[in-house]
Amino acid sequence: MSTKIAGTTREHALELLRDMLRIRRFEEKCAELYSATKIRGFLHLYIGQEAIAAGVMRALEPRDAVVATYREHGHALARGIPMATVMAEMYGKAEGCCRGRGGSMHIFDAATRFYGGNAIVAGALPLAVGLALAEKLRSRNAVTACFFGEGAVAEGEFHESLNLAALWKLPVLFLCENNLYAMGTALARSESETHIARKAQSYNLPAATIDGMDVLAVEAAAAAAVEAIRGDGGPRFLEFATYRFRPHSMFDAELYRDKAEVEEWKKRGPIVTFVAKLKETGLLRDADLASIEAEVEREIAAAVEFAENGTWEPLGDLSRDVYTREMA
Amino acid sequence: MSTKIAGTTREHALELLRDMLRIRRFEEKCAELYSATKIRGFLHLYIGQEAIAAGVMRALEPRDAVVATYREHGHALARGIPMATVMAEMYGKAEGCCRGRGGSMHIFDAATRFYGGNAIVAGALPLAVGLALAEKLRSRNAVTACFFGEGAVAEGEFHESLNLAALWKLPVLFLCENNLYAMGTALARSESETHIARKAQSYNLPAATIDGMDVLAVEAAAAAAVEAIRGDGGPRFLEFATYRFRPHSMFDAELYRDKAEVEEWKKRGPIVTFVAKLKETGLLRDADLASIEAEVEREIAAAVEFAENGTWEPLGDLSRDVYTREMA
Amino acid sequence: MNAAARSETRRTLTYREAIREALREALSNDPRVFLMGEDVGRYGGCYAVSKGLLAEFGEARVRDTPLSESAFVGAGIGAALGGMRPIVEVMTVNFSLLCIDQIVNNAATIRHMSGGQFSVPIVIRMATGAGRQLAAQHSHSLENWYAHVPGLRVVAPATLADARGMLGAALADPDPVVIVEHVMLYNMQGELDAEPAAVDIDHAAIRRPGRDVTLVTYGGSLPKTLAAAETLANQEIDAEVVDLRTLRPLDESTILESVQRTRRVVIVDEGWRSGSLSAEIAARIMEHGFYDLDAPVKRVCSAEVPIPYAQHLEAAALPQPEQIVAAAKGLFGHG
Amino acid sequence: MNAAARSETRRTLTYREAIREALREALSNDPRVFLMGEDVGRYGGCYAVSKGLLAEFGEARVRDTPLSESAFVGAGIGAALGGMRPIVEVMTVNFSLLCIDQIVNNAATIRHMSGGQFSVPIVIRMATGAGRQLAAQHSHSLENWYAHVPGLRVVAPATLADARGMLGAALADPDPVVIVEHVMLYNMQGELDAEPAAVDIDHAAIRRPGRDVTLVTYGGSLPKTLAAAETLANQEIDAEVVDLRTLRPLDESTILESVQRTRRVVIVDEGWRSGSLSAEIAARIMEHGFYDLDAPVKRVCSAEVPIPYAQHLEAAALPQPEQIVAAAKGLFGHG
Ligand SMILES: Cc1ncc(C[n+]2csc(CCOP(=O)(O)OP(=O)(O)O)c2C)c(N)n1
Ligand SMILES: Cc1ncc(C[n+]2csc(CCOP(=O)(O)OP(=O)(O)O)c2C)c(N)n1
Ligand SMILES: [Mg+2]
Ligand SMILES: [Mg+2]
Repeated sequence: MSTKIAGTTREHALELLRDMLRIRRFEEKCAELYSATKIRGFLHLYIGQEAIAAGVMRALEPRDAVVATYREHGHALARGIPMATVMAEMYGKAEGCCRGRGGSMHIFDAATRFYGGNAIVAGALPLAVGLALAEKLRSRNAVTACFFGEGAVAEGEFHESLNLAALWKLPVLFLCENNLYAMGTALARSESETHIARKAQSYNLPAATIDGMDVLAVEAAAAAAVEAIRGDGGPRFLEFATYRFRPHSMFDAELYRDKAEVEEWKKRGPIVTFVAKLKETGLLRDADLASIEAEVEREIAAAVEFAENGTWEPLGDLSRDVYTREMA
Repeated sequence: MSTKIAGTTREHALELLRDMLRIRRFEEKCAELYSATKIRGFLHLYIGQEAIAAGVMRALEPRDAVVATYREHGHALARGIPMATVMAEMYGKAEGCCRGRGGSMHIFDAATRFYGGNAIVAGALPLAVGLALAEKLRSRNAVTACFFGEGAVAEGEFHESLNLAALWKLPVLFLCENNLYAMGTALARSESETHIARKAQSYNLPAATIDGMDVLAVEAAAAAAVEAIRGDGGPRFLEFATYRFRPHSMFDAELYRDKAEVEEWKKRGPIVTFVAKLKETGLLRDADLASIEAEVEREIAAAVEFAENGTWEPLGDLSRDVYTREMA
Repeated sequence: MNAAARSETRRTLTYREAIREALREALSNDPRVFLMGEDVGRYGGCYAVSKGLLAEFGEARVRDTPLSESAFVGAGIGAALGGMRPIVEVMTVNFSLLCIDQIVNNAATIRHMSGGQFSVPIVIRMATGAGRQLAAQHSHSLENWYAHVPGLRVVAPATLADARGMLGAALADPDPVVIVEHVMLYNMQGELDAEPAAVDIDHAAIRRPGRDVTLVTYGGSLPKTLAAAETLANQEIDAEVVDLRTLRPLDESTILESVQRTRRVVIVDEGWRSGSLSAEIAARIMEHGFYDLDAPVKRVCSAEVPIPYAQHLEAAALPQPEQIVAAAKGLFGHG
Repeated sequence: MNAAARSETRRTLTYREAIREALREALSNDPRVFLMGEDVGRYGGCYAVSKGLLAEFGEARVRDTPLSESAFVGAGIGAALGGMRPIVEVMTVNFSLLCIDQIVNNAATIRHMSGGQFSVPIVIRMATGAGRQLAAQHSHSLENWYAHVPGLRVVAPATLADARGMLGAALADPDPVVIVEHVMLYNMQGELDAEPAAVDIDHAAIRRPGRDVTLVTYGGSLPKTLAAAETLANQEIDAEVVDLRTLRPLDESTILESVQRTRRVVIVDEGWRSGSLSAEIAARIMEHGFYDLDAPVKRVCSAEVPIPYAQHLEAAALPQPEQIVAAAKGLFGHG
């Protein structure tokens, strides 16, 4: 029985597992809290895709920037934004990371260079290009990691952004989470070319497709891409094959896919397969798992408590932060 | 001495030559009239690119639809819109094909299914997709020919339109006139992948690059593409390598390219090379050329006279045709 | 069918269902009509409006599009030019910013630029408005922008009858019509005749006659305004409620006639105050009803902030009945 | 330098050159500043504003972009988030419809959505307006749309001093600023001090004091309005001309104080009348200056048509001094 999987230490493997479990359990709690109307608005769960955020974030450094979509709880947590302030944000509390202004779809955090949570499909790709342009102009050798779904690929902004990043050789790491559906629209119904990495290559951009259910593969691919970007300053593109286990949002009746398809994918889920692999190789014992689960549970309980105890921002502050300098 | 070039009759060859000369001389006159302030606004000359409009239009039938850009005099004339009403339009006269509302950039003609003259770069590509969708839904087996410059390739609408046409298998013939510059921006400064036909292929769309200076090559490629579209109903893409001999518009100081480059391309001009080839093969005698020139000159003179004699639409009609039904 | 027979067959349905019925009718009656947009088919529409229509009318006529607002709205314009009668659903006015160029520069101009040769008989539907805690990027009320553009007609159904009837009227119009459906209305329930009467899209409607003050509004603010009117009635102020219905062209006469009767006006508009449609209505009253006024027109609009997520902040940002009541009562201080 | 020394070094230049000077100054003084847009470099700018700057500052700081309005404006927003001070030129307001989503949904919202964590110090310049016979797709005056959006500041230089000074003020602002430059002003000539004074972007300016009527305008309509004021002066009507300068937030006080003095107002705005900025100004005067008015506010705006190409039709569609004169004189029928 080996104590490593392809160069991964036990410690590291358990960290990755914990990162994924934190996201999974956090979101399961969110779904509960949504039913309890503690969380409102749109809630898009990341469940099934945790390996991607967990793996990619491990490849980034604090100096790097992150841009994501409305399905970004996983990215926010994996990037290191405190769970308590994320939860408080989803409650709409003043103690939330965005003081309750953004909610589930708009998590921002200056400390970790997390530039949101964007709810316009493909709308953050140009931002990522611009962040990377700033890095280049400031010679900072930092990477901008830009997450988006495969639905964004059809948007004009995808095209314009990839071209600009490739043309100007900007340090953007494009990360397409191909979960096969954009709301109810299957990839084959939205793209004449369904091989997304190949599409990306048409911009003269190095691109590859990775198994997004395998956290180690994700991490390795992201690390290699980040290294390549730091080397030549130019963009890289990774497509992750993945699946969303839950409805698109809390309003989705899932008329567009078979239950069997979902079940099939669940068997390939990033946590269940990783746990199995770790157990098989002896890196994980039942006690480890229990202790991680317990730790995560405590963190979530504390986050919920923090959010519950949070305060409502006074109505008199409604117009705060529309502008930086206060208007006359 | 043969009387044919690759399957072309003398009669047909002279028609193509005449089509190109009509455009060339018409636009030379337009430039003059612009200096004389008879024509105002923006004026974008097609000089150098005549083979494309002339060749493609020969491959279309009356049932087909055409969509073009602000650089569309050549397309309008080659499609068969009477020169007199085009000229009157450029004068802004009530007798113009659009009653003076559109001017140089917005030539429309219902009789020939010419859907404009569009001045937003890439803005007409979605229209072409929609026209083709209508043909498909109405089972009309008509082609929509969509002309645009290579500058449009960077726009999001290019991407969205090609994908939609390919995904839905719509009878659009995309015609990219690659004259190497978008205003002052050289292709290599706007595209990470400068091979436009290859870009088009990334949408799973049959695409090829054609010498846009060779009217016979253009015609043949267009005819083949039209036939293919009529066969399977799906889109085709042709990129034409060409060059604009004149400034972008009448306001362009041409700081971005060498005079020598322009002169080099002029030697490869579609008219001068075609005349040489026809003379070489004996299809064209000096007298033929003189008679075509004379005929064209007469037509232009008549068009100018028509425009000069045209009337100004009464100011009372200003609000006409904002809506189809008159507002209360 | 006469009125009596009609009322016998009245049934209860939602605003959402009323629009669905209208879509079904349009698809049934005119082979040129088709529906296209993101998730209108398999998903059933982001607000479930078109649920079931794909099964009923098939893929050719209920078309799921890729996420490409500019292309599919532009394709709708092209299809309209090509002889079809497309109904294009842009999920929400928020995303319509990605295709506003097509609407403004193509749909609205082609008839004019072509000197009257081509019309563009497209209908573009979009959800609008806030109230569901969807935060700053998903809560816009930008229908006033469309209402600014010559060549467009813009309508805002605020009742079940209009939800049911305006689509047909829009399809009958030879020019582009934008229909804005407020997200807070979809679940509104009410009664309709089995075979509802046609509606026009030229006139505003007086939803509640009154003598003392005119409350002008439209769309999602109508229920709030009617609620305010009831509160005012309890306080001896008899409010007349004008529902604009058509935001472009504005039915100025109905507004001005009401002003002549009541001499006092509050405009209720969920748009951000500065540059909202309420400004245009105030300006029209200024121009043509100035001497009829006993007091300056007041406006109740959204606060000038990106709409925040938190429930209490969102509610504070949007017009509420209490503010309408207060504004109306404030008009009786002067006069 | 004192005023005397300044005036000694006055020189003649155009509005275009004034902006170029401002760009040069900004690029010289702050390494975080860069200019990007379509054809700003080799071509020299579609209205020749940035001519020469590429040679002076190099490719890294004067960046020609592909035709991708959404991407490069969005990239400007991202670069601003990343610590730069981008000046993004969108050739004209017409094309800005292709990136209005980025401006409205990102630039204007990020500070608020992030709870104040991030500001977006971007400056977006665009040409606006009609008058060059560029027809329906190239003649928009849609700055009122930007002026509707909380989170944005919108300024419209109408004089050489503002063309020279507003860019610096905009760059000093920590939030997104849209600068609209009217196409008919670029060739306007005038004098400026060698080292022009800083200008603010908070206040409207009275360009011509007068007692009888207030003419409120901005941007490209200022010269027409000043011309009308001269004509009125010959007819014994002393007009005060208010140049708004900043379209958002509006400097209400300057307008209202002028109204208090003159008691009569004409608003001149090249936007289509319905829903133009003129409507908001009329509404503000209604709300806060009603009792100061001797007559209803009048508006001189563009006709509600897509701007036609033909010269006489275009001229008829746009506000002209004669209409301003007639409107002002009409105010003295009542009162
Ligand atoms: C421009 C735009 N159009 C439509 C929507 C509505 N919408 C929200 S998420 C979504 C699907 C996006 O799918 P994908 O990019 O694959 O991401 P996923 O939800 O699968 O993570 C749609 C259509 C939107 N937010 N923005
Ligand atoms: C969306 C948009 N952006 C910018 C412009 C200004 N503009 C007009 S033509 C042009 C260049 C277009 O180049 P290309 O597509 O290659 O066509 P060509 O002029 O070479 O025929 C530009 C930038 C425009 N009309 N529309
Ligand atoms: Mg997806
Ligand atoms: Mg070109």
